[in-house]
Amino acid sequence: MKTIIAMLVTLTIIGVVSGGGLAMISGWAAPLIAANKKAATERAIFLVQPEAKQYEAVAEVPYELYRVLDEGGQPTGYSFPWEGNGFQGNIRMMIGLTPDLATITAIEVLEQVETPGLGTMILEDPFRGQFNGLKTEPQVDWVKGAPPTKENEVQTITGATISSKAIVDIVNDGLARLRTDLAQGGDK
Amino acid sequence: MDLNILIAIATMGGLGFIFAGALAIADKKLRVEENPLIGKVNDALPGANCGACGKAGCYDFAVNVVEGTISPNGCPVGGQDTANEVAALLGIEAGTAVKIVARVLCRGGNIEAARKMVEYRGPQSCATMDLVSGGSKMCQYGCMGGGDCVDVCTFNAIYLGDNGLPIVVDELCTGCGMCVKACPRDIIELHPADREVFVFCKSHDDPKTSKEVCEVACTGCGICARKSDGGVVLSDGLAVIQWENFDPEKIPFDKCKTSAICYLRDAFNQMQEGTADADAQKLAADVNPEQKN
Amino acid sequence: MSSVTVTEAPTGQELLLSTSPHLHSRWTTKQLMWFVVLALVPCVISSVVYFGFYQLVIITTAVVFAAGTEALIQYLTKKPVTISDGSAVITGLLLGLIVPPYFSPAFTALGAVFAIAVGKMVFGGLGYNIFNPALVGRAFLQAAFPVAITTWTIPQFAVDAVSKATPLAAFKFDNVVTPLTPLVVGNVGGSLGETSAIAVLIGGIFLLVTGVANWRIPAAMIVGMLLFGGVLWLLDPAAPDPVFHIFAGSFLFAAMFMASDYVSSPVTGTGMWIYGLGISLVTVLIRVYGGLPEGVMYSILFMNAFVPLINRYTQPKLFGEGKA
Amino acid sequence: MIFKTFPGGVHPPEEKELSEHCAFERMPAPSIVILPLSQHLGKQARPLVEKRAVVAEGQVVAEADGFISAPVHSPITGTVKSIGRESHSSGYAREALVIVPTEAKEGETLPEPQRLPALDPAIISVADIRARVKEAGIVGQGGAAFPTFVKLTPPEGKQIDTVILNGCECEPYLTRDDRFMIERPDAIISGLQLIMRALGVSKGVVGIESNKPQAIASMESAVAGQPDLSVCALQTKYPQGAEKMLIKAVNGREVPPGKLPLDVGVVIQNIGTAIAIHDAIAHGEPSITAALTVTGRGIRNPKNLIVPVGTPLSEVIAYCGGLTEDAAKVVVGGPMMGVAQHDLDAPVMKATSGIVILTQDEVRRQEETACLRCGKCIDACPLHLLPTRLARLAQLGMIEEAERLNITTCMECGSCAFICPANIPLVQWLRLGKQRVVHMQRNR
Amino acid sequence: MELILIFVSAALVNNFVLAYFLGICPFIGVSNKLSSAFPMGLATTFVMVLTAIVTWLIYHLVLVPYNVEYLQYVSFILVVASLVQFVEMVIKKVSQPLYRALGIFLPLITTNCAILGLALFIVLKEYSFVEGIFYGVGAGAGFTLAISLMAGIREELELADVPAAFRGAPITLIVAGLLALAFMGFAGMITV
Amino acid sequence: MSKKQVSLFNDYTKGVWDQNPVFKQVLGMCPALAVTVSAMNGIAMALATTFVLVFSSFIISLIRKLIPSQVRIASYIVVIATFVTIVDLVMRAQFPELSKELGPYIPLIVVNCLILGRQEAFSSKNNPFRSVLDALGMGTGFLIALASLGAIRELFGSRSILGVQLLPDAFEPWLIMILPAGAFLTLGLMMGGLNAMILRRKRREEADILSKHIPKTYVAASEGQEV
Amino acid sequence: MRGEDIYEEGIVLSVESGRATIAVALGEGCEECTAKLFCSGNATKQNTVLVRDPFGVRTGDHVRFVVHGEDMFRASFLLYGIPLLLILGGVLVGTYLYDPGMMPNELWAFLLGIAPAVVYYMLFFLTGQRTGGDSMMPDIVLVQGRRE
Repeated sequence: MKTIIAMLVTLTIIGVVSGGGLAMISGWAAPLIAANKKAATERAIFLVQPEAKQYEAVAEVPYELYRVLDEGGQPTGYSFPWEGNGFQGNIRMMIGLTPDLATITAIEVLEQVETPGLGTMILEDPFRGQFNGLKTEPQVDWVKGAPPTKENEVQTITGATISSKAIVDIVNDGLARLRTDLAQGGDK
Repeated sequence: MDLNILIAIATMGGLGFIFAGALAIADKKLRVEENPLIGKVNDALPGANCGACGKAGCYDFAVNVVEGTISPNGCPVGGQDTANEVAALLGIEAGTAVKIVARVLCRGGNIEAARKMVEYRGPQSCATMDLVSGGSKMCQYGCMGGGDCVDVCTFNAIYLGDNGLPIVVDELCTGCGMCVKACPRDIIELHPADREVFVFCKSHDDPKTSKEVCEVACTGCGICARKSDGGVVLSDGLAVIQWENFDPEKIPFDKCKTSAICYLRDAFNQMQEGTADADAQKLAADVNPEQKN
Repeated sequence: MSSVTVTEAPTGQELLLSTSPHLHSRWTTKQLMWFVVLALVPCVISSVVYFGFYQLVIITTAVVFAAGTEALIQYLTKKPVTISDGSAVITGLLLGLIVPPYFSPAFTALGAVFAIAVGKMVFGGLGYNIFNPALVGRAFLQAAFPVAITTWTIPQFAVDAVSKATPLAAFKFDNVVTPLTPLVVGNVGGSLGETSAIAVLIGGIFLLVTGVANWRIPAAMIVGMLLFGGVLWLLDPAAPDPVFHIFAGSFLFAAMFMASDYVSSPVTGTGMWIYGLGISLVTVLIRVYGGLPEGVMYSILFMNAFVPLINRYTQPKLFGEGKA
Repeated sequence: MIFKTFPGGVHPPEEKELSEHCAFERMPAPSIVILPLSQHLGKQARPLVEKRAVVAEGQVVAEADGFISAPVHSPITGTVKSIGRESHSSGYAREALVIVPTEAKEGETLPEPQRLPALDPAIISVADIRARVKEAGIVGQGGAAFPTFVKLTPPEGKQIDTVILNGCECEPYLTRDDRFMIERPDAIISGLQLIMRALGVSKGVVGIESNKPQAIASMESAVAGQPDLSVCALQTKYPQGAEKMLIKAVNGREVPPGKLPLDVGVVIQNIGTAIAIHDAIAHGEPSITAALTVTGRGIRNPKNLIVPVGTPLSEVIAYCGGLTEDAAKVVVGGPMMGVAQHDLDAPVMKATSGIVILTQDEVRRQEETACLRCGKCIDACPLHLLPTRLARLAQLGMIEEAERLNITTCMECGSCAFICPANIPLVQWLRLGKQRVVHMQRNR
Repeated sequence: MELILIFVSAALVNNFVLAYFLGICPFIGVSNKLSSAFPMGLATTFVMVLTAIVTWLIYHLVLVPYNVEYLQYVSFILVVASLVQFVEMVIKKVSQPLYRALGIFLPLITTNCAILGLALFIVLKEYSFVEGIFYGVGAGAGFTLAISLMAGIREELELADVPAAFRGAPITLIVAGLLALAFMGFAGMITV
Repeated sequence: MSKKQVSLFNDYTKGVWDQNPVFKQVLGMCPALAVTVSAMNGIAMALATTFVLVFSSFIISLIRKLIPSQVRIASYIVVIATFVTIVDLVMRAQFPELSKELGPYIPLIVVNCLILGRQEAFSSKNNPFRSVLDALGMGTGFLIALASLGAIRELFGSRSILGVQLLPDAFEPWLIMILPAGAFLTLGLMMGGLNAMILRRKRREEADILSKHIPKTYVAASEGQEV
Repeated sequence: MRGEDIYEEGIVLSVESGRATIAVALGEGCEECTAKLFCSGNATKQNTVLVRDPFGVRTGDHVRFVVHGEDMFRASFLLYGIPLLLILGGVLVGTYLYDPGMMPNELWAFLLGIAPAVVYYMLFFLTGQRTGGDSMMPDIVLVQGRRE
C-alpha cells in the first residue's frame, strides 16, 4: 500500500510540475509562435500579390481567404491557401488572383512532400513563373513536352508530370470553389 | 496564476495520477517471478552495464553467473570484492575457477598417419569426410584434418598446423567446447590447462592394424597401464587415463614405442620438428631465443 | 589395412573417393549463365538496329563495370574471383538493356557498380541476393537520376536524337494508344533492349526450349496480365487492353529475363505461379493507378521481397502426405 | 505407348549396352574369401567357428543374432585364417572371417560341400518357406540387404494384397536383373509365387522399366496364363526402382513418410531375391554366391558374373581383364547410390549387385559453385523435399530446422545431386544432416 | 474512397517504416522470425487503432477545448504508455494460456515511435475521427507488411553467406533500403 | 590523471565511440534516418536530442532515489516529454524555419530509445554529475553519427556540405541520397564499413596474440621438467 | 498460416506436474534487439515462460525449448486480430449508421467500438481459460546441461 501511495504521489507531482512548467513556457512561446505563423502567412500573401500593400481576411467563406489591398485600401485581388493531393502527399499552396478571378497573379507552394529534386521543381521558377499572369478561363490547362500555346496553359515538368498536374488541379479546384462562393456571397 | 496554467497542472496531475494508479494495479497483477538468486546477484554487481564482462549488461551477467556459464570473478569492474560477494551468494569459491582448454588427442598428422591410395573429392570438412569412408587417412579414429574445429572457434583459438593437425592456443581458448562438439571423431576434449600428460590417441584398432595405420597410435600394449597403479586403464585396445588416480611420475614414457602417451610439450615439439615450417621455428626463436631446436 | 594383402589396384593409379551419385547431368552453372547471355544477343542487336551503334558503349560499360565490381570485391575480400561464371555479365547486360538510349555511360557505370555491390555482394554473392541485381541497379538509377532515365529517344537511324515518350507514358499522360505492330517490331521509344518484342521472344523462346529458364514464371506473368489487365479493361474502359499491356514497355523483356532469374524467384512450382501472377497484378495496378507509366521493374522488386514467404508457404507436400 | 511412372526423378545416361548382352558367367573360387559378419541390415551375425577351423562350402560359419539378422555360410571349403576387422565395401572396416582354401593334407579329408535338403516349391508350407529363407541367409538383393525372412513375416493384422517384383533396375550401367529376367524367368516366377504364398497374397506384379524390352517379353511369356500374375512396364526414369516410387508407379499408392510398403498393403522383392528364394527351396542352396554386373568404361571386359560371396573386388576386377588406364573410380552398387571404394580388398557381399568402374572422363566433375536456387533439385526430388535448402541447413548446422523440413525422409537417391548445375554434393550434406538429426533425436 | 486512399497511402505509398522511419527499433529488433514478426505487426496494428481512437478523443475533446494543445506530447506519450500496459494486462487476464503462448516473444513495445508518431500525424494532418482510425489501420498494415517481409528475408539471409561485417543491423538496413526502393513504385497511387 | 578522473573521462568518451548510440547500439535510428538529408539538419536534431538527454538525465539522476521503481519508466517519459515540448516550443518560437524542416521528428525525440535507454541504464543509478557527462558523451556520439550521415547524404544528394557546394556542377546529384531508400542504404553501408574496420583490427589483434603465444605455451612448459 | 518454430534456451526455475517455468536468458536475439529496453515486464528484464516438460527436468537445468510458430499466429489472431475487427466494425456503425445525438459522435462511436471488443474478451475469458489449455504451450526439446 505504501508503494502505491508513493507511486501515486510521485507521478502526480511530476505531472503537476511538468504541466506547470510547460504552461509557463508556452505562455512565453505561444505569442511568438502565433507571430511567426502570421508572418509566414503574410509573406506568402504578398509573395503571390507583389503589388499589394495590405490585406484583410474575408469572413464570409468557411476557409482562409484574404483580400489584398493597395496603399489606398482599394482591393487588388485575392490570396488564399488551398491544398490537394500531390505525387507523394499533400501539397498546400497560396494562390494569388486578380479581383475578377480571371488571372492568376502568382502562386507559392507552402507545404509539399514531393520527390526531392524532381517533384520539388514545382517550387522553382521555370515552372512556378508560368502562373504569373496566367488566365484562368475556362480553367487552367497543361501541356506536355512542348511550350504552351494558349494563355491558360502551363508546360509540365519533364519527369514530374504528376506533380505539375497536381498543382494545376489544386489551382482549378480552389478556383472553382472560390467562384461559387464569391458568386453566392456577392462579394464583388 | 492564470487559468491556463491551472488547467495544465490539473491535466497533467490528473493524468499522472491515473497512470500511476493503472501502473499500481498492473504491477500487482503482472509482477514477474524470477529466480531470487539472479536478483541478488544483480544487486551485488556494480550496475554500470558496461559490458566489459562480455555480456549484454549486469543483469545478463547475473543470469550467466547463476547459470554457471561465467565465473563470479568475471566482472572486471567490480573486482575482487564483487567477486567474493557474488561467490558467497552462490555458495562457491570466487577465485578457484580453473582455466579449461581444449586438447587435441591425436598426433596422427600427415606424416605419421598412413593415407589411403585414393583421392577424396568433396567438401573438405571433417563432418562430411566422415561420411565418405572417413576421408583420406586410413585410421578410422584419428583426426581427418578437415578443420571443422577451426571453423567453429569464434575466438580463433585453434588453427590447423602444417602437418594437418589442429593446434590450440591456450591464451585464446575459453574452453567453450564448440570444437569438441564439432569434431565428429571426439578427438578434442576439454581439460584443465595444467594437465600435461595425455594419451594422444583414440584408436580402438587391434595392435596390428593400428601399427599399420599410424606411427603414433596407441597399440593397446598395456605397458603404461600395468605400471600406473590404476592411473591408466586399458579399454577396448586403448589406454585411457583415469585422472583421479593419475600420476605422471609412474608412467614409463620411454617404454611407449609410439609415444602415444607423452607430455603435451613433447607432442608439440615433435610436431615442430616434423614440419619444415621455418617461420614457426623462427617465431619460437624470436620469443624465446635460448630455446632453439 | 587388411591383414591379407591380395593385390594392389591392378593399374596402381590413385582412385577417386567421393559420395554418391557418381554420375552428373550435363548442366553446369556456367553453361546456364552463358546461355542466358546468348539469349540476350537478339536484344542487343535490336537495340543497335533501332538506336545506333552508340548503344554498344552503354551496354559494354554496364557489363565491364558489373564484372569489374564483382571481381574487385571478391579480390578485396580474398574470395575466389568467379566472374567467369557469367552471372555478373548477365547483370551488366540486363542493366545495359533496360536504360534509355543515349543514357549517360557514367550513370550506367554507377548503376552497374551499385547493382553488383549492394544488390549482390553484400548478401554474400551469387545465389544469396534477395533482389534481382540488375533491377536494383535500375531502381537506383531511377531514384538517383529520375530525369535522365525517363528521357526517351525515338528509334531511328539518324544521328540526332529526338526525345519521345514511351508507349506507356504516351498512354498515361496523353491517352495515346500505340498500335500493335510497332510494339511488336520495336519501332517505338523505350529502353534499349525492351522495345522489340520479336527480339525478346527469340531470346526467350531459346531459353525456354533449352530448358534454361523455367516456363512457369513467364507463363504466369502473361496469364496474369491477360487476367488482371483484362478485368480492369472490362471494368474501366479508360484502361488499356491487356494485349497492349503485354507488348508495351518492358513487360515481355522482364518476363523472359528478369522475373525468371533463378536466384530471386521462388523455387517451387506453385510459388512460381504465385510470383508471376503477383508481378502482373502489381504491374497493372502501378500502370493504371500509379504515378509512374511503367511498373514492371518495381513489381518484380516488390515480389522479390515476397519470395522467401512464397517459398515457405508453397513447400511441396511431402511424398505420401496427400496428393502433391 | 504410355508407361506408368511417378512424379519427379531424373534421366541419367543408361549405359546398359556395355553388359546387357553378356550372359551370366560363373567365376571360379577365389584365392581368399573375406566374409563380413554384417552383410545385411541389422545386427551382425555371431561367428560360430574359431580361427584355424576348417569349414566346408555351404557350412554355417556365423549365426543370426536376433530377429533382424542373417546367418553367414562359407562359400568355399577352407580354413579360417583370422577373425578381425577387414575392409568392407561400405568404406569402413568391419568384423569379418577370412577363409583361405585349403589343400587336403595327407591323411585328412576335406569336408564335403554342404547343401540344405531340396524342397518341392509346389507343396511347401508357409512356415517352411520362412524357415528356409531364414536358414539360407537370404537378404534383399535391391541394395539395402534387409533380411528377407523378416519381410516374409509381416506383423499380425497387416493387410497385404500385392507383391511387386522389382525388375526396374533403374540404376544406370547395371544389367543383373535384366539378365536374370532373360535367362531365368521361370525361377523368378517360382520365387514370386513362393513369396506370395508366404504372405498369403493373390496378386503378383513384375515391374520392369521400358528400356528392357527383351526382359519384358521374357517375363510376359512366363506369366502368360496365370491370371494372378502380371507384368507392368514402366517409364525409364531414375529412381523408378525405389520401393516408394515403384509402388506409386505400379498401383498409385503413396507410402507415407516413416511408413513401410506393408502399410499400404504391398511387399516389394527384388528379382534377385526371388531367384535366391527359389534356389534355396528348390535346390537347397544357401546364400553363398552373389550375382553382379561388372561394368563401366574403366573395366576391360564388362561381364555379368556369379561370384562366391567374399571374393575381394580386386580378384573380380582381375577376372574381368583388369582396370583400364583411365579408370578413376570403383563403385560398388550402381553409380547413383553405390559406394566408391578406397580399398579393392573389400569383398563382394550377398547383396552386391554390381561393380561399376568409371573413367576419368565420366567422373570429371565441374567445380562446385554457389547454389542458384534454380529449383531443379526440387523438381527432381521424388519425395518432394527441398534438397538445396536442407543441404544448406545441414551445412550451417541448423539441425532443428532441417528436421522440421523432414530431412530424415530423404532416401539419398542422388537425383538432386545428379541434376544440380552448381555441382553441390547435396547427398553428402543431406546425409550429414540426417546423421545429425538422428543424433539429436537420440539425445532427447 | 477518401478512406481507402488514406489506407493505401499509409500502408504502401508512405509506409511508416520505409518512408517515415517510424518503428525502426522493432523493425530491426523483432524482424528475424516470421512467427514473431507477424503477430507483432498484428498487435501493433491493434494498439495503433486504439491509440488513434484514444488520442483523437483526448486531443479534440480535452486539449483543444481547454486550449492546452502544447500538452499533447506529454499527454499522448502517457496515454500511449498506459494504454499498452493496460492492453497487456487485459490480455493476460483474459487468457493466461494465450498470453503465455505469445508471452515473452511478443512484447508490446511501450514506447514504440510508430505509435506516438501515428498520434502526432493524425493531429498534424487534421484527420477526422474515422480518417484517423483508417490511417491507424493503414499504418499498422504497412508496418505488418514491412516487418513480415523483412522477417522472411532475414530468415533467408540466415542461410546466406553475408559478409561478417554486414551481419545484423547493416544488412537489415540495406534490405530496408532496397524495400524502400521497391515501394517507390507505389508513389503517385494516392492521386487515383 | 587519477583513477577517478579516468573513469569520469570515460563516462564521457564511451558514448562518443565505444558505445556510439547509432553505430554500435543501433539506437535512435528514426531521427538518424529521417532528418539527415543535410548535415545541418542532422546537427540541429542531434543538438536538440542532446539538450533533452542532458537535462532529463540531470533531473532524473537528481530524483532517482525518490521514484518508486514501478513508475520509473512512466516518470522518465514524462520528464523527457516535458523537455521535448520545451525544445519544440522554443524552436517554433525562435527558429520557425528549422522547426518546419525537422517537422514531426522533434516530438519523436520522446520515443528515441537512446534517451530512455540512458535514463534506465545510467542516470537512474549514478549521480547527476556523472549522468550529465554520460549524456553529453552520448549526445556527442549521436552528433557525430548524424552529422556524418547528413554530410554524406548532402554531399552526394545536393553536391554540398552544410550548404557549401563542394562538388562541381558537372556532378549530377544522386537524388536517391535524399530519399528514404538512400537513408537506409547509406547508413547500412556505413555501419557495414565500420564493422569491417573493427573486424579487421580484431583480426590483427588475434593474429598478434597468435604469433606471440603459441611457442611460449609449450616452450615454457618444457622448461619446468625435462624428460 | 504455417509458422516456423522458434527455439529458445533458458534455465528451469520451477517444476510442477509436467510443466516447468523457465527463465529465458537474454539470448543473442535479445542482445541485438534495440527494443530490449522496453520488453514487457516493467520491473525486471528477465522473462519467464511456462513450458510442457516431457523429460522431468529439475530446477537449474539448462534446457532448449520450442515455441510453435503456428500457435503464435493463432494466439495473435485470437487476441488482437478479432478484437481489431470488432472495434473497427463498431466504430463504423457508430459513425455512419446510428447516431443517438446525445454526445459527441466520436465518443459514441468509440464506445460502440469498444463494447463488442469488451464483450469478446469477456466471452473469451469465460471460455478461454478452459479451452486454451495447454495446447499452445511450448515444449522442451532438449536438456542441455544440468547444474551440478
